[in-house]
Amino acid sequence: MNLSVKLGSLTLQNPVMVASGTFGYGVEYSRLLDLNQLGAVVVKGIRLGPVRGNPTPRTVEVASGLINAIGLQGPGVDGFIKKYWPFLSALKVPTIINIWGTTVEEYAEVARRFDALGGVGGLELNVSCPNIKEGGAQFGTDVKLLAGVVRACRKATKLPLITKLSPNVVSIAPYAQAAEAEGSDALAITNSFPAMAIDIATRRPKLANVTGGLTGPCIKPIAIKLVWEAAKAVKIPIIGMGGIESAADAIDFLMAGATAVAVGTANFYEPQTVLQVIAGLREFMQQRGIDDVRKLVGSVQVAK
Amino acid sequence: MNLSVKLGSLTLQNPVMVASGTFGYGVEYSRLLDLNQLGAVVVKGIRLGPVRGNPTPRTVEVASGLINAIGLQGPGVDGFIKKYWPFLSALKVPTIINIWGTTVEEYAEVARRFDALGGVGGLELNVSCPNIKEGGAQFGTDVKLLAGVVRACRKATKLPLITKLSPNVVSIAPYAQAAEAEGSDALAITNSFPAMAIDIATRRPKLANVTGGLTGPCIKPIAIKLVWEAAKAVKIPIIGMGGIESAADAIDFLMAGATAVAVGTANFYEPQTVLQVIAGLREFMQQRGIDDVRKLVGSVQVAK
Amino acid sequence: MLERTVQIVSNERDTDLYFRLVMRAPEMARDAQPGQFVHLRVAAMRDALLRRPFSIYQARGDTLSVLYKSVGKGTDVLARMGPGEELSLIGPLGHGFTLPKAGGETPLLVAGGYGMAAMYMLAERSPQRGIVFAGGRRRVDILCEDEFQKLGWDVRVTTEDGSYGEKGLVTHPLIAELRRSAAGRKLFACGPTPMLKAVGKIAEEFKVPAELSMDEHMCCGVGVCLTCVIPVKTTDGWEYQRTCTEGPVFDASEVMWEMPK
Amino acid sequence: MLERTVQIVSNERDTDLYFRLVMRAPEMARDAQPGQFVHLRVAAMRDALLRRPFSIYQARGDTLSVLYKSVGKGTDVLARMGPGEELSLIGPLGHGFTLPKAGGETPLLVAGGYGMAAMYMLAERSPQRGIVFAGGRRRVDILCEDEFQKLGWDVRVTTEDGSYGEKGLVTHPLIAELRRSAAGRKLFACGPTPMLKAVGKIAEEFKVPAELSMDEHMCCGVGVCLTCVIPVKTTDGWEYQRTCTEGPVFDASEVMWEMPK
Ligand SMILES: Cc1cc2nc3c(=O)[nH]c(=O)nc-3n(C[C@H](O)[C@H](O)[C@H](O)COP(=O)(O)OP(=O)(O)OC[C@H]3O[C@@H](n4cnc5c(N)ncnc54)[C@H](O)[C@@H]3O)c2cc1C
Ligand SMILES: Cc1cc2nc3c(=O)[nH]c(=O)nc-3n(C[C@H](O)[C@H](O)[C@H](O)COP(=O)(O)OP(=O)(O)OC[C@H]3O[C@@H](n4cnc5c(N)ncnc54)[C@H](O)[C@@H]3O)c2cc1C
Ligand SMILES: Cc1cc2nc3c(=O)[nH]c(=O)nc-3n(C[C@H](O)[C@H](O)[C@H](O)COP(=O)(O)O)c2cc1C
Ligand SMILES: Cc1cc2nc3c(=O)[nH]c(=O)nc-3n(C[C@H](O)[C@H](O)[C@H](O)COP(=O)(O)O)c2cc1C
Ligand code: FES
Ligand code: FES
Repeated sequence: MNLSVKLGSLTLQNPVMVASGTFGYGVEYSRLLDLNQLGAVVVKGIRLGPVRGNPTPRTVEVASGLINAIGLQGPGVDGFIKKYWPFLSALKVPTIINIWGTTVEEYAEVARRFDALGGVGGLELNVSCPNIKEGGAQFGTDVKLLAGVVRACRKATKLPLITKLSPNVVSIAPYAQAAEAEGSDALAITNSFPAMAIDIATRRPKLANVTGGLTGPCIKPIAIKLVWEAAKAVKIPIIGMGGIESAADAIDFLMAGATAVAVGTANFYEPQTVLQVIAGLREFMQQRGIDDVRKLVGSVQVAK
Repeated sequence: MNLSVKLGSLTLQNPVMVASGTFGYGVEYSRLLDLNQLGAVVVKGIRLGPVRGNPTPRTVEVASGLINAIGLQGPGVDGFIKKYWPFLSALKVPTIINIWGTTVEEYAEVARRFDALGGVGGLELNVSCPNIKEGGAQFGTDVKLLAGVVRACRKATKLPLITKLSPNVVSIAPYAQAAEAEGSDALAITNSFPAMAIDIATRRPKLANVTGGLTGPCIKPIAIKLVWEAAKAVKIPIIGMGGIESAADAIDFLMAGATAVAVGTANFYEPQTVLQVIAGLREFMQQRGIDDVRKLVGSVQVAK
Repeated sequence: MLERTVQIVSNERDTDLYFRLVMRAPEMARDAQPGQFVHLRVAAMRDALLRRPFSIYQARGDTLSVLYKSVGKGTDVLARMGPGEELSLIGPLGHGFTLPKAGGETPLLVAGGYGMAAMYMLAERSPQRGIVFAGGRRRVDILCEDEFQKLGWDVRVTTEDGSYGEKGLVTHPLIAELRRSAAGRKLFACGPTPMLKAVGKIAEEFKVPAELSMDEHMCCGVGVCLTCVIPVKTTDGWEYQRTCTEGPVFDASEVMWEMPK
Repeated sequence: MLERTVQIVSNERDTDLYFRLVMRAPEMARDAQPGQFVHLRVAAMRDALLRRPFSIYQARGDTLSVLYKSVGKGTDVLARMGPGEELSLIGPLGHGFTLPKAGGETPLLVAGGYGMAAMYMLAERSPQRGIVFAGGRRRVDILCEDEFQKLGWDVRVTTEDGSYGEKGLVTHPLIAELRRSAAGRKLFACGPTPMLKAVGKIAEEFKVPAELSMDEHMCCGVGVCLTCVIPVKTTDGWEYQRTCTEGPVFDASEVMWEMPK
C-alpha cells in the first residue's frame, strides 16, 4: 500500500503532517509520540530575529474551537538553529519551517538563511502577517503582495516552497493561482480565521490582543470548501488543514482535493491524533482495497 | 428598564429578533411561543416569484454547527402575501421581510411591492445571491454591485432598509460603508459562511448542492469580529447574529457593537432560545443596574 | 404541538440494537396519533446539535414511548441515559396515518426495522385488525412481534438473512398476499426508503390505496427550515412538501420516486 | 511525561465545592513530584475541547489523586463521573517545588483554595515539617486540614468571611509569623494570583526565599502552544516563560508582577 506523496521535490512517507504553531519545535511532543512516524514536522513560525509575542491571555476556548493570538513568539533564525535544529535535523522525517516577515526582503532573507542551513525539508510561507511597508495590508489578502513574497522567496531558495494561504478572501482561487504562478511548490490551506470573544462580566475582550485566529473542528467545513475551490484552480499539491481530529476528517480533505493534511489544534487536546490519523487512513484504504493514497486525492464525486 | 431600540424609523420593543430562514413565516413557531414577545419576526427570503429550492439533502450537521443549502425555497411575493401576511400583519410586533433577486431590478420591484402592501416593519436585503446580469458575482462580495442594490431599493421604498452583509470578504468595513452611504438604515451581520462536507463512505458531498452556508455556534467568534469591525466603520445600527444560543451570546454581540441581535440556527434545536435570550438580557441588566440596553451597545473596553 | 422537559421513566434494551424509551409526558401522550413523531434533544454535544425525530410507539396514560435503534452519536448517548434523567421533547409532530375504520378496508401494515414503532401504535388504535408484515435484516431487527399478536394481528416475519421467519424481503409475502386478494385492502408502511418505494410500486400495481411514512433527514421538525422536503405531485405538476409537517405520512399516489427534471 | 487512559477509582465530594478524584495511573504515580500537575481530558464537549490542568495531590502506590473544585463546564462533567469510567491523562507535567532538605530552611506553606492540593504533596514529601497557612473565602474552601496535621504540620487557618479560623486573608498570620522570625525560613505558595503576588511581595520585604506555583490558563500543557507564558526576569531583561514547562513553580524573585513596557 502506498501512502507516500510528493510536495514538489519533497517526498513524504505519508500525507499526515502537523500544523505550524501547534507542535512547537517537535521536541516537546517527542516524549509522547514517535515523530519518525509522521509525514513531516512543521515548526512554529520563525522570522529573522526573536519575537516576544503578545501579552496574555493568548488563547480562549470557544464552541468546538480555539481562538489564539500568540503573536508569533519565537527565537528567530539564529535562536532556532542553535536551540532546535540539532534535534530536528536528526529526525528521519523532514522538517518544514514556517517563516514570516514584515517585508518582502525579510521573507527572502529568512528563506536564504534556511536554504544555506542545509537539510531543511521545505519552507512554508505564512502570509497572514501585516506588510509594514505597504501600510499594513496582509500579504495573504492582497494578490499582488502575495505574488511578490512568493517571487522573492522563490529566488532566494531552491527548497520546496509551500504558500500558506489566508482564508479571509472573497475567492481563494486567484491567490492559489498567484502562488502557483510564482513558483510555489505547494499550498497550505487554511490558516486561522479572524475572530473575537468578549467576557461580558468584565466587558473586556477575552484576548489581550483583542482579536485572534479561530481554529479547530469549528472551521473544518469552511476549510474543506476552500481546499475544494483551490484544487479546481491549480495543479500544485495542497496541504489541507482546519479542525482535523480523526482519519475521517483527513480523508474529507483528501477527497476535497488535498494531497496531504496537517493536524493542528487537536494536538493540544489529543497529542496522539496525528498517529491515529495515519493508522485510520491505512485502515480505511485496506478495508476498501485502495492501494495508493493518491487515488483518494480529489476523489469526491460531484454530479455535473 | 428600557429594552427598546431603533433601526432607522422602526422601533423594536426589545433588541432580540429571529434570523431569516430559521423561523419560517412565524406561524409555525407560534404554537410553541408567544411571538408578541419578540423584538421582531424576520421571515424567510422572498423573491418576486415562487422558488422550488435545491434538491435534498439540504442540511448537514457539523461540529457546533449546521450547513444548509435550502436554495431559498419560497412562495414568492404573491404567495407570501396570500398565505402568510394575514397572520403576520395581525401580530403586535413588526415583521421584517428578507428579500432577494437575481437582478437589481428584481430587488427594487420586490421592495416596491412590499412598500405598497402597507404595515411591513422593514425590508432586509439578502445580498448573498449571484447576480446573473453581471456574470454571477455575488451582490454581497462586490462593493459596487452592493451599492447598486441598496441604491435601487432605497429609491423603491421608504420602509426601513436593512442590508444583510456577506461575511465572505477581506474586510467588511467598505461594504458596511457602501450600504450606509446608499441609505441603508441598518446592517445585519452576518449571513452564513461558504462551507462543504463530504461523506467519505460514498465519496459524495453531503449536500445535494455540493456547498452550503455554515451557521450556528461555530461561527460566533468570527461573527463577533465582523460586527466589531463594522461598528467602528459606520454610524447606522447593526443587527448581530451568528451562533446565538444564550443571553450571554447576545450580550457579546451587543458589547461588540450590535444594537440588536437575531437568533438563527438555535431556533431549530431550542425554539425557546429567543425568549430565553430576552429574559436573560433583562436579568443581566437588572443584576448590574443597567437601565438602558443601549448602554451595552459597543461597550467592550479595548485598551488603547 | 408542545415543547416539554420530560423525565425518563425507563430506557431499556429490547434486542441488542434497539431500546425502549418511556417518558412521562402526559399532554403529548394524550394528543399523540399513530404516525406522528416527537423531536428529541439528547445533549449539547459537539457533533449532535440538532434534535432527533422518533416515531411515537406507545402513548399510555401519562407516558409516551419510542422504540429506537442505536445508530450514531445521538442515539448512543441516549442509550446510556437512565430513569429520572431529563430530555427535551417537541411533539406530537407531523401528519399521521388515517385510522382504518371498522368495517372499512382491511389494513395491511408493512414495517421495516424501527418502522415497527409507528406501526404498533396504528395497530393498537385501529378498530379493525389485519396483517402485519414485519421485515428486517436480521432476527434482532424484528420488534414487537408478540405485542402485535396480542393485539390480534396476524404477523408475517421476514429477515434478509433468513435467521428468523421467511428469508427475503418484507415485500415478498406482501405480494403473495395481494395476489391472493387485493380488493378491500389498504397498505400502511413505515421503514427505510427503498422499502417504502417498493411498497408504493406494489400499491400501484395492485391498485390498492397506501399510506407511507417517509423517512427523511430532519432539522427543525416543525416546518420552518425546509430540510425535510420531498417532491410531491400536485394538480399542476409538483412541489416540495415538508416531511415533518405535510408528512411524514403521505398518500403513496402523491409521492414522486424520481426527481422531476 | 506520559499519556495514558486511566480508570477512575473514586471521585467523591470533599466539601460541598471540592471533589477528590483518585485514578489508577501507576507510572505517573511513581514519577510525580510535588508541584507537578496532570492534564486531564474530560469529554468531547462543545464548549470544552481542551484538557484541564490539576495539581497532583497524592501519588500512592498505583494511584494518583487530584483535589478539584467544580467551577465550570469541564469540572461539572467530571464531578458526575464515577468509578470505572475512563479519563485521558497527560502527566506528570511541569517543574515542581524544590523539596526542603532535612536541617535546611523551615518551610512555610501558603495555600489558597485548591492550592492546598499541591501543598499537601509537598508537605508529605518534605523531610522537614513546618507551618501551613491555609486560606479560603469560606469554611468549605479549607481542605485537608486534618491531613496536614496528621503529617505533623502546624496548620493556621484563615477565612475571609470568618466562618472558620482567623478572619481575614491568609497573608495576615504569615506576616505575623515572619515578624516573629524570618531567618532560616522559606515560603512555598500555591493559590490564586493575587495571593501569590502578596506572598511574593512579603518574601521580598522579609528577604526570605519563596517558590510560587503560578496559576495561568493553559492549553496544551506541554510547552508547544505558548498560551501560558508569564514575563520572567532574565540577566539581560525579561522574557516570556511557559508556566506549563518552565513552571508552574517559579522562584518569586524572577516573577514580574507588572508587565514590562
Ligand atoms: C419521522 C421519523 C421517524 C423516525 N422514527 C424512528 C424510530 O421510531 N426509531 C428509530 O430508531 N429511529 C427513528 N428515526 C430515525 C432517527 O431519527 C435516526 O436514527 C436518528 O436521528 C439518528 O441519530 P444519531 O445521532 O444516533 O445518528 P447520527 O450520528 O446523526 O447518524 C448516524 C446515521 O444515522 C443516519 N440518520 C441520521 N438522521 C436520520 C434520519 N432522520 N433518518 C434516517 N437516518 C438518519 C445518518 O445518516 C447516519 O448514517 C426516525 C426518523 C424520522 C425522520
Ligand atoms: C498548574 C495548574 C494547577 C491547577 N490545579 C488545580 C487543582 O489542583 N484543583 C483545581 O480545582 N483546579 C486546579 N487548577 C484550575 C483548573 O484547571 C480549572 O479550575 C479548570 O480548568 C476549570 O475547568 P472548567 O471546565 O470546570 O471551567 P471553565 O468552564 O473552563 O471555566 C470556569 C472558570 O474557571 C476559570 N479557569 C479556567 N481555566 C483556569 C485555569 N487554568 N486556572 C484558573 N482558572 C481557570 C475560567 O476563567 C472561568 O472563570 C489548576 C490550574 C493550573 C494552571
Ligand atoms: C496556537 C496556534 C499557533 C499557531 N501558529 C501558527 C504559526 O506560527 N504559523 C502559521 O502559519 N500558522 C499557525 N497556526 C495555524 C495552524 O498552523 C493551522 O493553520 C490552523 O490552526 C488550522 O488548523 P487546525 O484547525 O487543525 O488547528 C497556529 C495555530 C494555533 C492554534
Ligand atoms: C436553514 C437556514 C436558512 C436560511 N435562510 C436565509 C434566508 O432565506 N435569507 C437570509 O438572509 N439568511 C438566511 N439564513 C441565514 C440566517 O438568517 C443567519 O444569518 C445565519 O444563520 C447566522 O445565524 P445563526 O448562526 O444564529 O444561525 C439561513 C440560515 C439557515 C440555517
Ligand atoms: S425538518 Fe425543518 S421543515 Fe421539516
Ligand atoms: S499551555 Fe501550551 S505552552 Fe503552556
